[in-house]
Amino acid sequence: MQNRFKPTSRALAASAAILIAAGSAAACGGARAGDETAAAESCVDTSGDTIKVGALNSLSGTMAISETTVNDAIHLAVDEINAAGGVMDKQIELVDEDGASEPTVFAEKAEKLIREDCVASVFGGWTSASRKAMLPVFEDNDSLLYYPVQYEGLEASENIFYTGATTNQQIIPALDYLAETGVKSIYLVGSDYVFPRTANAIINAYAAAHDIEVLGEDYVQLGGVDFSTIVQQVNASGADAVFNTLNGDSNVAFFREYSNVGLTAEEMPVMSVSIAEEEVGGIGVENIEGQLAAWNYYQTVESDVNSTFVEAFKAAYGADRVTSDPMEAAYNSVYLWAATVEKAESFAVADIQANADGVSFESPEGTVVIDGDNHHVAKTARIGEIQSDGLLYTVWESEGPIEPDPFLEGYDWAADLTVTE
Amino acid sequence: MDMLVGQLLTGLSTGSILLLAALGLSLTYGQMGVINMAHGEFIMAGCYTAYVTQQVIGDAGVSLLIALPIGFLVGGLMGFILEALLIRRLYHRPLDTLLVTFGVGLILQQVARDSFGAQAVNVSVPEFLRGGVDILGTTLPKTRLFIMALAIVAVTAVTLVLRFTPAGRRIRAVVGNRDLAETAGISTRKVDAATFFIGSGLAGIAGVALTLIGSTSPTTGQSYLVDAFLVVVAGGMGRIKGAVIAAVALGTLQAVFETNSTASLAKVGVFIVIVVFLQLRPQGLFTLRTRSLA
Amino acid sequence: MNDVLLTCKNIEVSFDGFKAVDGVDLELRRGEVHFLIGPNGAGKTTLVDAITGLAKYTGSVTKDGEELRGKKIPHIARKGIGRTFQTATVFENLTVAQNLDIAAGAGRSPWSLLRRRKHLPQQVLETMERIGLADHAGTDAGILAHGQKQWLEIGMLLVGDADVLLLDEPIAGMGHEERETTGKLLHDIAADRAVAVVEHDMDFMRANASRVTVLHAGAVLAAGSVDEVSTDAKVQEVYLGTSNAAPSETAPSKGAPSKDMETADARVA
Amino acid sequence: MSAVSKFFQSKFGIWSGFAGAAVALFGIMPLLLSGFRLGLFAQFLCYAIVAVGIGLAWGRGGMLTLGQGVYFGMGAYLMAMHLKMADAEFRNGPGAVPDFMELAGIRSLPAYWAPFASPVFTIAAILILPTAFAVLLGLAVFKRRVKGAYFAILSQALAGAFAILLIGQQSLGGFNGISRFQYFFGYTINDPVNQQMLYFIVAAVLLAVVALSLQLRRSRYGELLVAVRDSEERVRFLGYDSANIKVVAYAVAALLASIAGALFVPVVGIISPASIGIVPSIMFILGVAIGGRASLLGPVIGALAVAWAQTTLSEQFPSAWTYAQGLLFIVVIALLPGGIASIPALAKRFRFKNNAEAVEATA
Repeated sequence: MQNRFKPTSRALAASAAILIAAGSAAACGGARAGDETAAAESCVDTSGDTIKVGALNSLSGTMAISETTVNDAIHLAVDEINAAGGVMDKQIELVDEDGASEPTVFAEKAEKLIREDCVASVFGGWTSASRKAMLPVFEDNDSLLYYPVQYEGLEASENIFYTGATTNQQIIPALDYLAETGVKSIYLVGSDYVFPRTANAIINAYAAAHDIEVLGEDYVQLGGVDFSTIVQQVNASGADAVFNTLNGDSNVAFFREYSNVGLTAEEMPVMSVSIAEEEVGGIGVENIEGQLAAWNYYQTVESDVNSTFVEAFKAAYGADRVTSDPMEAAYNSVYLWAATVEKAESFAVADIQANADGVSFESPEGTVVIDGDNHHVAKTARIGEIQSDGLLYTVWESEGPIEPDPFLEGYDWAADLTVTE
Repeated sequence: MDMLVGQLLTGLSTGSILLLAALGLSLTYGQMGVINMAHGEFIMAGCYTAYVTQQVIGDAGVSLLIALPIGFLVGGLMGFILEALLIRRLYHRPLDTLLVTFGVGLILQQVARDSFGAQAVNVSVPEFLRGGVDILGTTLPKTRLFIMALAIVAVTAVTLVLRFTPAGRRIRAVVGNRDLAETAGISTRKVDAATFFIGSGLAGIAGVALTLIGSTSPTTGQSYLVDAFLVVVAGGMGRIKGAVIAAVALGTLQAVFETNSTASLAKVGVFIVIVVFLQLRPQGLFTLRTRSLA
Repeated sequence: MNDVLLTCKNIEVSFDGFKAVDGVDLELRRGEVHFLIGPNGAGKTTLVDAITGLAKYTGSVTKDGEELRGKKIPHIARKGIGRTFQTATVFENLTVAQNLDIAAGAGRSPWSLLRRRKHLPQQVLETMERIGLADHAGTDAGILAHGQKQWLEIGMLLVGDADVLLLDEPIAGMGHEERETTGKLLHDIAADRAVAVVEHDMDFMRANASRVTVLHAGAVLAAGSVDEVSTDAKVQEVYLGTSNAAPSETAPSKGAPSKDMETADARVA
Repeated sequence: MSAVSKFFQSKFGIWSGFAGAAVALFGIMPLLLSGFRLGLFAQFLCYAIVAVGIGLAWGRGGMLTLGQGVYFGMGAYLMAMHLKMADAEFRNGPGAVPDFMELAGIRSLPAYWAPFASPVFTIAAILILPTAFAVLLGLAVFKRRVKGAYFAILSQALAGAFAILLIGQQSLGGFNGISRFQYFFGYTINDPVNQQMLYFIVAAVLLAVVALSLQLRRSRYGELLVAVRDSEERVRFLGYDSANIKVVAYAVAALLASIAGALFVPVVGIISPASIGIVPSIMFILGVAIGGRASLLGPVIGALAVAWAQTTLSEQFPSAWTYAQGLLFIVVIALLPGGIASIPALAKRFRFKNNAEAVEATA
């Protein structure tokens, strides 16, 4: 039996080998390093009376807590714009995708939105990891991402608009505020990932130039919940203030430990940059009352635009919901995109890039203006204090919007920190 | 010197948290030889029990004390059901049990997410546990002292139950030699169910207590589970004494590593220590039965 | 014919202070079927565990002049000491031929392991004949009858060229015919090997033993031929004085073997 | 034995099976799928390569390795380091610092990065480092007879510790991981023709890996491995050192995971600790369990099915997918431990039983 089949199986093997070889040979004609490659042809359909855009947020996984709120805000903005007649007389059709809290999924879904759903632009992303994962996808396919969260700076892609704060709109104002209130020594506590590490590098440079002593710098792994050792050390250091760049559940454990050892906002205030309205509930107001946070927007910002925004949001999603900085930035990003499209009279990426500079929007946080050079947005910085109702109230704000400076080129003391691309 | 005392105290405190989380796990492993990956979710259930109790009662102090026994019942009941529905049917397939209970854990997490929201909820710390106590120059939060005390009470209670009650004797008989116990007329089925109830109930208690220091969210259990497993592995599965020693040792190790390097490296350091430790005291040898290899 | 293949001197095994085996001397000789009997807890299986490297002991076990104490299990097995277990332990998801082939190959080079088996080694084929499983070469061991599994396990020791065989209750659960066949098999394989059998079944022992060692409370109570042992006063006291203890130790699954030594079953004898 | 399974066990059957798979992978799939979907499929194939290794270690060897993410991650990071070095070298000349390091404030190249400028060194490292690590760990663990649930827990803790360690390494991109690759051994990654080439490479590797697994299963070693799984002590009492047998399977599984990780990086364009920690590692197991842990193709089919379901179902029902995952773990492992691959055999046994009863009835 076996012998009879032998020639046939050899033939089959040979044919399979040939097939593989042929396939590989056909593939070898691809571009090599240094070749000019044409970006993939855009498939965006602008002929109908609707225009597709994508919303890419984590609807499942650990980041879903935060990112679903951003998704809600994007939907709110789209609905409002559609109700007001749409963009260039086209209704916006929003395609939702789930980033599942995993960078690889973000990259995969971004590519799907661009190449299969043919969206004109995408709104979303939260973690730096997700943005870094999506960045090459948007650059390779020459499409646009609107990224709504404060981040560590040091980035400026042609294909991304950053509508959250960069470091000089959040961290530096926070340090200025602390310095103004007479803080002479600080302790740094952060989650172990890129944002806290970058932020702390900036803080160290700032402190060196402004005569502030950094008494300690500690990191816990993301999601870490044991703060006994760190809080012991913070307590023993006797610092004037703590600068907190912890993320997520770690904040809950940190502030509980902090108040449990008897530390208070009067004795040693904590300045946080990742705690917004939604997180306060989980930490427990009693553990965090009086502590400080640095953002560009709070639900309590007093302006007509904001009260309209908050009312609209509560009407759409429930009276018990709160609005926060990333939500507001995401909401703004849709409007900024729409305004840019109207100005450019085109949905094409190149036209939007060319016309973005100076596009502004009267947003809940005040006027925001796109900087055409670095694709960031001029924003007002605010320091807020957490009060007993769980909301944050502005205790200090910058005089008007601060121009974005993602590479901190305008700060002498930061010269050693940064590299320009 | 102060530094050392501080580290030891922190180690004790971290150790008692690990111990609370691992005690039930150690008991159920010793009894049935199965690893319950849903144990973390039983802890989470305890956390949410504390939350719901506090929502209903209001006063943080009273609700904490009430939540402890309720948490025990909630965790215990969940364990009882899990044992009856799944684990009993997979008795000779310990690795499969591990994976099946992981699936149960996934579902429980999602149930919590769908019923309480993905955002962490707040369980207030009662007034009498706020603030810290100075011990030898180190400030220990009262909440941690409470957890230490609770861990001691739990270990003592479990030891007493095992040693002096008829049910406890039956459990010990089954742990010692399942077949022999069966021939002696002990219903191993009932004993299994009882052990699982107690072990899972301890997870519920741990959950209630851990709301004092940590967050209450659907993924809360996960943050304790791996460390709890390591305690059980290092302590020798099913040995309460081993679990106590291992928990305290790992807690102290963690504190010392953390003070001298970073918290992230501390985790890696602890892992390496455990692998080295297993070189000296591998547990595989003790599980071998000589008469039959089946 | 009387050459000694395995010598045990003053074996002591203790668990937490309890001496399970307390100073046993034993010699296993080529050509003999040597029965180890004794009441439950006498230390029979523990003695086998000690010899095969599973239980720690003091004293000495030598084979071909090599001291085996402290050696690892695989090393002792490769020295030609094979054992079976009370519940026949074979690889249930592999066929009879595969079971035997594995047992035959403990010394194979890694390279030959990584290749496919072209044909079964001669000794595997011969052994399958010998243990009466030639017709079952392709059968999964898991679906063999109880007795067949036990024969297969013995066969696995044979193909592995073990010349000292330690069999732990080889006829447990067997019917009369199977016992008879097993008895013949034991004498057959003992021709050029030393065979030790841990057994409770007295009829089987009477029918097949060339030599008997009686263990009691971890020590040797008596040793010699069947007749010598059965007339030994101490043995009679242990067995008759506690006549319930001896047979009841055999697992219930064994059916009901005859209760005492005197009621010999004619068909087996 | 049915005619079909007999056919596929014959030499001719095996060859035609491989030829059929090759035609499907190299001929049909590229025609059927868009460039984006093909890329996605290539990603799934990477998971399938990991699954083949798990099938060997767990399905055949009984070692439930909950930490394959470690080896997947090693392969991926080693490859990512090379791609980053090559990119930086292309932009700024030899010895240049990769872009993400510049952003993290790292001015000079860490010494351990330097050798990865060499493609040969990188490929050797991808093949050797994880395997060697697995051998060392395997010897440490298996020689001391740590097994069963103990081993599973240890391997899981290893995955956890490894992910934490990586997050702390800014010179490896920390939490963000490493992304943004331009060239793959000189070829532009962002080029449709080259992307197809990448897919072909992954598919060819999968076929080769399945062939390797087949050879191991059919060899005497494969039988021995099953013997160790079913009764390790019996094997030891036959004179084998069972630890060595297990170490080989564990190391092969690690090697396959590493290769898969190395291919994953150019295909997906990012590797970060999120892809290799405890949860991703245990998710590798799910596909293998569903497909059939002990069968040859079960793990491949299961891994592809789970990845596909994850992508399509989670789009529509994010929370339902989590329930589905949990239920799959419970239902498949409790009720169908042989996975999808065991369904034909079960059906046959059922039929056979019915026939036998029918025969008995007529007799």
